[in-house]
Amino acid sequence: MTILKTENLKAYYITEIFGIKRTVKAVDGVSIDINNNEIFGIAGESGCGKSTLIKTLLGIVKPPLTVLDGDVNYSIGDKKFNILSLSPRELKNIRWEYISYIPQSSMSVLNPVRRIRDSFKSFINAHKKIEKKEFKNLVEEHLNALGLPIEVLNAYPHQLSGGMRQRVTIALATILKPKVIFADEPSTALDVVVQRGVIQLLKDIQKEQKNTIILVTHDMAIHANICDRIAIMYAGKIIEEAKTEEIFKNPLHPYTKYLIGSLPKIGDKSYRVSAPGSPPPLSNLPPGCSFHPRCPYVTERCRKEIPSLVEARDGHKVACFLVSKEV
Amino acid sequence: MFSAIKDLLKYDKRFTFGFSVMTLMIFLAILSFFSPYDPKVWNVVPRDMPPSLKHLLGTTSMGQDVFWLATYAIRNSLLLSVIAVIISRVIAILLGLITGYKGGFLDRFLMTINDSFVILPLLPILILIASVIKGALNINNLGILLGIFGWAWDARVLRSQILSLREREFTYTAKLSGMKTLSIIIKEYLPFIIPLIMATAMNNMLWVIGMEVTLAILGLSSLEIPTLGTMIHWSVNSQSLLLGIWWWILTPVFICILLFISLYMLSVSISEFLDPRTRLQRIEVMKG
Amino acid sequence: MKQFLKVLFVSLIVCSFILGSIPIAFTQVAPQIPREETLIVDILGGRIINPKRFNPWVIGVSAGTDSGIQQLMLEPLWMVEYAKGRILNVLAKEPPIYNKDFTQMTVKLRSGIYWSDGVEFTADDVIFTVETLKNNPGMSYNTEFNMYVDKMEKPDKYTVVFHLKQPNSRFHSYFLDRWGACRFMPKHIFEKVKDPKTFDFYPPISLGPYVLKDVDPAGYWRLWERRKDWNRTTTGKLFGMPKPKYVLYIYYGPPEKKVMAQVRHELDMCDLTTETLRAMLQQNPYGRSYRKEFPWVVNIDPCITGIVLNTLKFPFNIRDVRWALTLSIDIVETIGIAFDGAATMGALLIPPTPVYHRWYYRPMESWLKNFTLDIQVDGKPFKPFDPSAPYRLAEYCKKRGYPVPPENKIKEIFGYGWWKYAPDVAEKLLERQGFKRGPDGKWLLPDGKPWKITIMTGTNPATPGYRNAFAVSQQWRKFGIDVEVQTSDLAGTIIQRGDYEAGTTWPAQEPWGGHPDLYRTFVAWRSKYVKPLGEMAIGGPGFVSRWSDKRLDAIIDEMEKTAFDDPNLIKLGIEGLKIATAEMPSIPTFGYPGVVGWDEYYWTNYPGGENPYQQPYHHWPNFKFMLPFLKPTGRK
Amino acid sequence: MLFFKSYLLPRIIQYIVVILIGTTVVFVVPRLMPTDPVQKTLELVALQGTYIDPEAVEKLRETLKELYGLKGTLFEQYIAFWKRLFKGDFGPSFAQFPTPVMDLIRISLPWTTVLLLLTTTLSWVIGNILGGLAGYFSNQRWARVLEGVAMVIRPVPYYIVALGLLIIFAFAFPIFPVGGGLSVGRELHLTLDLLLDIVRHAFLPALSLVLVGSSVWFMTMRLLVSNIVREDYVLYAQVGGISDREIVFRYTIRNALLPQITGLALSLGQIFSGALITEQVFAYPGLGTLLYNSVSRGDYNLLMGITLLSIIGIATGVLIIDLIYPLFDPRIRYR
Amino acid sequence: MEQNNKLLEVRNLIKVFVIGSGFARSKITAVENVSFELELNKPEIFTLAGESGSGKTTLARMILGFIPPSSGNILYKGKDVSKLKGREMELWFMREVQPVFQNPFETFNPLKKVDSYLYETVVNYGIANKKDAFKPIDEALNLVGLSLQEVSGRYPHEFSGGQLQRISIARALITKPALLIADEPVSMVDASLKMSICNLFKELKEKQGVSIMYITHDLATAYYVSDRIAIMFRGNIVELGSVEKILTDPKHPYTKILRDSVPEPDPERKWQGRIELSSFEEKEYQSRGCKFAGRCPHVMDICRSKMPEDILIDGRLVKCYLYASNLNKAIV
Repeated sequence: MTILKTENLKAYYITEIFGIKRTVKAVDGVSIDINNNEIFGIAGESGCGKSTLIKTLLGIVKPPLTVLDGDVNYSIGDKKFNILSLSPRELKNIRWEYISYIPQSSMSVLNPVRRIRDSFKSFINAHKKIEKKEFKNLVEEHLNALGLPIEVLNAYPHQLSGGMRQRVTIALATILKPKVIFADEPSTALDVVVQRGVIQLLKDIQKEQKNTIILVTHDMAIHANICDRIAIMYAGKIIEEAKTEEIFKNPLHPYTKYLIGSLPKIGDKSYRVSAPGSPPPLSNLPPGCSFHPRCPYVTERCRKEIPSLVEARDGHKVACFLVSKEV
Repeated sequence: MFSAIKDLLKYDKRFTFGFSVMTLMIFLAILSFFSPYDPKVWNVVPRDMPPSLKHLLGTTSMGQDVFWLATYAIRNSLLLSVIAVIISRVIAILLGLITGYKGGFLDRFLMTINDSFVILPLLPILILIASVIKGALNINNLGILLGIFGWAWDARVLRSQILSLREREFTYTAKLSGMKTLSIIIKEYLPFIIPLIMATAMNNMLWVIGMEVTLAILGLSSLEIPTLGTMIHWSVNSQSLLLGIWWWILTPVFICILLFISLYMLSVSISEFLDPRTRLQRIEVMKG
Repeated sequence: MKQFLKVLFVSLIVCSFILGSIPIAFTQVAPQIPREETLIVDILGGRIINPKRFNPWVIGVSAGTDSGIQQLMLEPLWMVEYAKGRILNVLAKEPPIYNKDFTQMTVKLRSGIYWSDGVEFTADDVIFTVETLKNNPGMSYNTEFNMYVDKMEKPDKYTVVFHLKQPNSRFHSYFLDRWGACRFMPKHIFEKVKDPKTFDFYPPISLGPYVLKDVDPAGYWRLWERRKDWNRTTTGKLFGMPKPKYVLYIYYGPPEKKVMAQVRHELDMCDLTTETLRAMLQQNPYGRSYRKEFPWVVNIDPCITGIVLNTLKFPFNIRDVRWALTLSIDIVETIGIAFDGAATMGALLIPPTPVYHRWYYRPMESWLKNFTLDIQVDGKPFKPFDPSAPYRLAEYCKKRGYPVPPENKIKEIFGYGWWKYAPDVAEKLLERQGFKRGPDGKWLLPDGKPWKITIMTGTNPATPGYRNAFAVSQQWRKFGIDVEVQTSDLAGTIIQRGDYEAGTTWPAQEPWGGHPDLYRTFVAWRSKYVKPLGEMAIGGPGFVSRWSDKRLDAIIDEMEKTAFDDPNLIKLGIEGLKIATAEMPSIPTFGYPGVVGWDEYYWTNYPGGENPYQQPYHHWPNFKFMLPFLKPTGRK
Repeated sequence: MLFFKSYLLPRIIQYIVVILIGTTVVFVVPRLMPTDPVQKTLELVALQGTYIDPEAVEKLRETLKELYGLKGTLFEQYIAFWKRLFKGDFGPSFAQFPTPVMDLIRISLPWTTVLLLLTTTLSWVIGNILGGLAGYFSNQRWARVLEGVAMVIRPVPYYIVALGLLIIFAFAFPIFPVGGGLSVGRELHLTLDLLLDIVRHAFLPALSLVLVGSSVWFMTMRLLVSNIVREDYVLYAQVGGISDREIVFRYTIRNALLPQITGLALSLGQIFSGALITEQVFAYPGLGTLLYNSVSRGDYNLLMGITLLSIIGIATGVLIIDLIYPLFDPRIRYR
Repeated sequence: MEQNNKLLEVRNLIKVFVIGSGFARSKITAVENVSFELELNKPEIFTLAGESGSGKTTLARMILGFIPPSSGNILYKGKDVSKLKGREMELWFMREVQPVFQNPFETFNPLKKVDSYLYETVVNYGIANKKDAFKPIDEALNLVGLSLQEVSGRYPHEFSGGQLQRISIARALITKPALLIADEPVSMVDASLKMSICNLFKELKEKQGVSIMYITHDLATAYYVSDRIAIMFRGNIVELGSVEKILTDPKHPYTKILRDSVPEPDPERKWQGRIELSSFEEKEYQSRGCKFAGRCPHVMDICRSKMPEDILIDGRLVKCYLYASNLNKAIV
């Protein structure tokens, strides 16, 4: 069952600084369907527009970010809405209770001069009127469920280790048991052991609450470990989307092939190559397929036309002329 | 530099305002060189005349033309503040950079001196010195005096900024590129602290102008030299408020306000312009 | 958020309303002190730093003496009255009686004078006071009494005889009140005090007609109440009952505050500046000044203003230079710039008040007119005196639109004349001394260096010295001298050290004000008191010009041998003045134009120009003699 | 122990050194000036018109030097100064000889401290709250109006602000008294009436101080907040639907307050040098006039007394803030 | 002379930091008694692996001479690094040992053009004068697969992380160093470019003979590039030896956990089991015994009170009491 659906979503940053106009095509025609009760991974490198995509999906659209086209339709239970058309008040009610967000930089999203408890209080009180005792129960129960010590409530953010902070942020984002959770690089910049703990936590939450997690990270190994489905984003577009096993076993897009083929493995010292060159800046995309300057299989058509995302196999979509030609 | 000003003028209203007011002030200051009246001579025009075509801003009870007096006042006050600002900036920047970068005993020693300056009750000391050497308190000397006393806090601010810059990795890169301390400070750090220097300089300038006014109101600066402060002093002393000679008192007060607002606007807008964050954006944009 | 702001603003407004709307329009005095029976006067010296100290017998401690101590609380033996030109016997029944060689002075005291605590004032108090001062270094007159007083005796309760160590024909002047004198302490209080220097004398008892009622612990006012036994004080005996029941000495702050207070009828008598006076008269229909019409200023103040020259410093040691500087001043323009014409010019180094006009200016008028400088103009010796100057000043005032006093009053109000505005003669005098003008028309010293004069002056723009400095600097600048005015709080010290060229402190030591004796003025120029440059001058005006003249020394010696009441004193004075005028050690300009503002809402019959029955100031010690003449208006 | 040895001790030593240097500067500077209290006293006597016999002047000068303790070299005087200070004695005032400096300070201190403590804190609070609001809601019209008002008030010379208030509220509309700290003749019994009287007298001085003071704090706070609103935790709180009210007070103002606290400590320390112009304009009792008089009168002891108070005040303020800063900023501890 | 065949010797290195201010201050031992060495004339890639806060960056900075050690020695080619005096010696040392930092965007001043550092390096080390500087620069850039043309006149943010990191390496290579200290050089680099940097390191070692100290928490790349590895935990090296041995058969309990936590890019080999995380780092630092004792599944009493010694087992050093008895047995 689809819980979130977008069609040709376009969100650009349109800025004008000292008279020079600039358009950054951060999200450029993205269509996704995300199902209920799944972990959906979005993979991509820095600057591919994945953070902007999340912002748009969350309805955090403030100038200079502008949505030019497309809707973001949710159907959570019997609640159906386009998040881009909600008023600030409605947005406020939707967030945390229905849709929540785990940000990337846990250090900077918690107010450094307030105790964790106060942050919980603020976030809960903003959505629910509850008694002091109820609050205590709610938070302690939640922390227990997530395997976090209660003492963290009395700590200041800086007193926690990076991993603990990230877990607290996750707890904060999930305290009201939202149906849809966006997690933006939740484990980047964490040590491997901690990373494992954090990912484990996300998995647990999903298992228990049966909700949808949209996980954004550039780390394919994480995706492999947790996601049900993965979308690969490149230069503002989804270029490939499939079940996790499928994508790892059978990547179709040349970029995906590079991405997966270059992953080192312990116990395997064989030579690995990265894709040549660098991703293009979103403000200045090459014509045609954005990947064509780096693509070893580039054709004339790739330089001129933009391939669209089509289903190549059962549930495996890809945007590449190499593949779509076969279809 | 020139193109930066052009861009700021075109796209930043605050800058446009600040810049045009400042230009006007400087123009007026220059105009003073062409004044038909000697500001030290009294009784050159009829007394207490309200503004008219002949006397744009009226005349004083001493028989001076307010407009032309104001041009001198602007010139001297600006000159004074520039002198004081330059002196105090030199001290503050040197001290802030050295202590911040070098650290150790030198830092502790200089900061103790610095703190001693911070805690000195400035007004009594200025009053003391001013009342004694007032005869010699021409614009230059007053500027130097205020410059000598106006750096302590800003040196502290700069130091803390340098302290945080010192921790950034590019410091090591610069060091390992074989750069010497001085060139690291100048080439690497200065671009970051220039906005701060600008902001503190503007603030300092305002402080200097304000301090001069205070000293003048107390009758402690050289009252024969027309400055904003002495203009206020004379007008207050001649009861221009009670006698309804509003043009005399309002002129310097209004100039003070204008100067402040324009300096503030300039400071905000220039800091923003030079701020690394926005600066990067801009560089990006310029390149397309 | 807007709501929060609204609440904030509303509460602010409500707060100020509550505070502002407390009934009764605000007055400065509390209800139990009826305003209509209170005379409110300004404290000249500003805030009283040490409000609960009433011991004025320590040297140099002035703060507070002018907030009632000298005006209401203490009385002297004798008092100078300069409005009428006489000396009043106050606690003394009659003038001092000296023996022939001035080694003994007898004082007869009035009887029936009581301290406010009911103890009678007698010769014991006088002897006790002098003894105490003599025995305690640091108390006023300690040095003087040690120098002169050998012993005292008390032939009876009301007589004191001073035996002096050395002859002194003016010993009594220590007891002659002219803003300051040796006043007396109550023996029955002070004899119990261990250290009279540290004793605060609070609450004080008084010998004058008022006694302290209350004092501001912060030092902004002192409230005095009329003594019930006012008729047992000299003031009461001489002039009757002082009219105000209360006198409040209060300091409101800067001049504009005083004006506001006066307009609100919360200040009856006040020292103002010309500008504040203008503002006050404009806003207050009940306001008045010393003269009701132009020039409003007090013309009986016993001080002369002018320029002091450092006569030990080149080129001011040259008489021709001093005269050149004098002749390059246009006195009419100077007074015009300084006081817009409202001042009395004085050509001599004594104040141009009516009494000195009578004693000196009028007798010397013909000498002045015929006085010549040893320089020829058109083949004739040059006569520098300009008797037409006051008329020119009157012209100036007329042009400024002021009502000019009638012809017969011009001399009284604008003075007897001044020195000619003769830059051409000044030029000749300078050239004679080797001065030249440079290509730009500016004067060069004989050695070819530019001539630059710095005029030192104080910092209070309300003072004539300050205004004189700026006015004269303009005159000399016009003449082609590079002049700069330096204002400094330390002008006094700098001038005393001789570290100056010209200055605008008082040009000569003031005479008594109410007595023709000029000893006080001349003694400052006695050659043995002249200190070399760099060393502190003795102190006081006159000394700082460091000028002396053998001929004047002789006159001073003569004066010392002449009794205070000898009519010959005037003759000696005239002789001395002739020497001082010919040498011109300092340049006199005009008499001190005192500016007083009076509010006639509650009180009238102030001693104004139309009826100068008394000196007009509330800060002078004579103030107590004014109070019996004030009339309440009956307004509430 | 570690804390004591490695932090508190050096900090306290620095505190003492700083006070020592400051005091020495204030001790030396006036003595380098070409004036001295003896000369001032003589001038005063002479200028008042009291007649001093020329023969007596030299002796008098010596007597005064002796009495004022100004004999000996600068260094001897300096030593004597510290000796006296350790006994808690500032010596006698010269201008008010022989009243002890302490007595004079005691008269003015309460007025100054109460008024300035109140206005400094009040303007800090008002300025910071309004500045915080205006910084957070920088696009709203009222925020711009507030900013405009603050921007206009701030540069106006304080004297003019004070005088303007007086002219309006004490002269044109005589609601408040023109000056003083109390009505004349008011008896000092602790009643509501007396309290009201004091408040009414203090209202205009306080208003002027608060107006100017809060506009200064306003400007800095606005700037600080406008930077903080860009921080991630503020954006995250906004995304989390936390009310503006809570964000303003618990997130932006709370965090921007940290540098302001240091500023407050400094200004509270400065209380002890009084508010000279306020006192002058409003004839309000305080240390400022005392200080000013001591400067112009060359009253070294009084000058030392007040400035020492001020130096210690500021230094202590800074010290205390340094020590308790971790209470406001929990990060400090572990940084 | 023994020192002669050592490129770098680190002996009993300790670094203690005093942190905090006001009423709250404490000491933290960031590096605790660390020793290891690199051979001269035998280029290798030596990995220092561990979580953040394990002291690896502090160690790197001490070796680079940025911060002085509290005690212990660092000998580079037999010379004590902390005792190098004079600009001459400093320049010599900096020429020999160059770093590559973690965040390429922080490596360069964002307000300066990137190539300025390249020119500074060339000129300051006297490699060429300003006019001819482009040649060595271009050579160095060629080594990392770039050219001066691509780089000159551009600001840091105009490059991708991978490009910048390569420029950073190129800058370090200009002086032809013998030792490159690379602190997390790929952690901020995009996945698609990571391997190109790793390959570059391998190339540098093999073709240029540069020894590289590779500091990372990413065991997968460590395995890919390095020859030897040292696992650090809370200031201690808990295991040191060849990378194949340690990562395929870890001995220390911590290494085991670390190894297990590395996610495999293979959906069929997901993580098994659960792990425990530390909540408050501070406590682990303060512990007197083995810092891992609090989380170790095999913890013994002695672990909490006394730090274990290095034990040589199976061709590697392990700091763990689990193997102490083994050693004893072997001796006995």
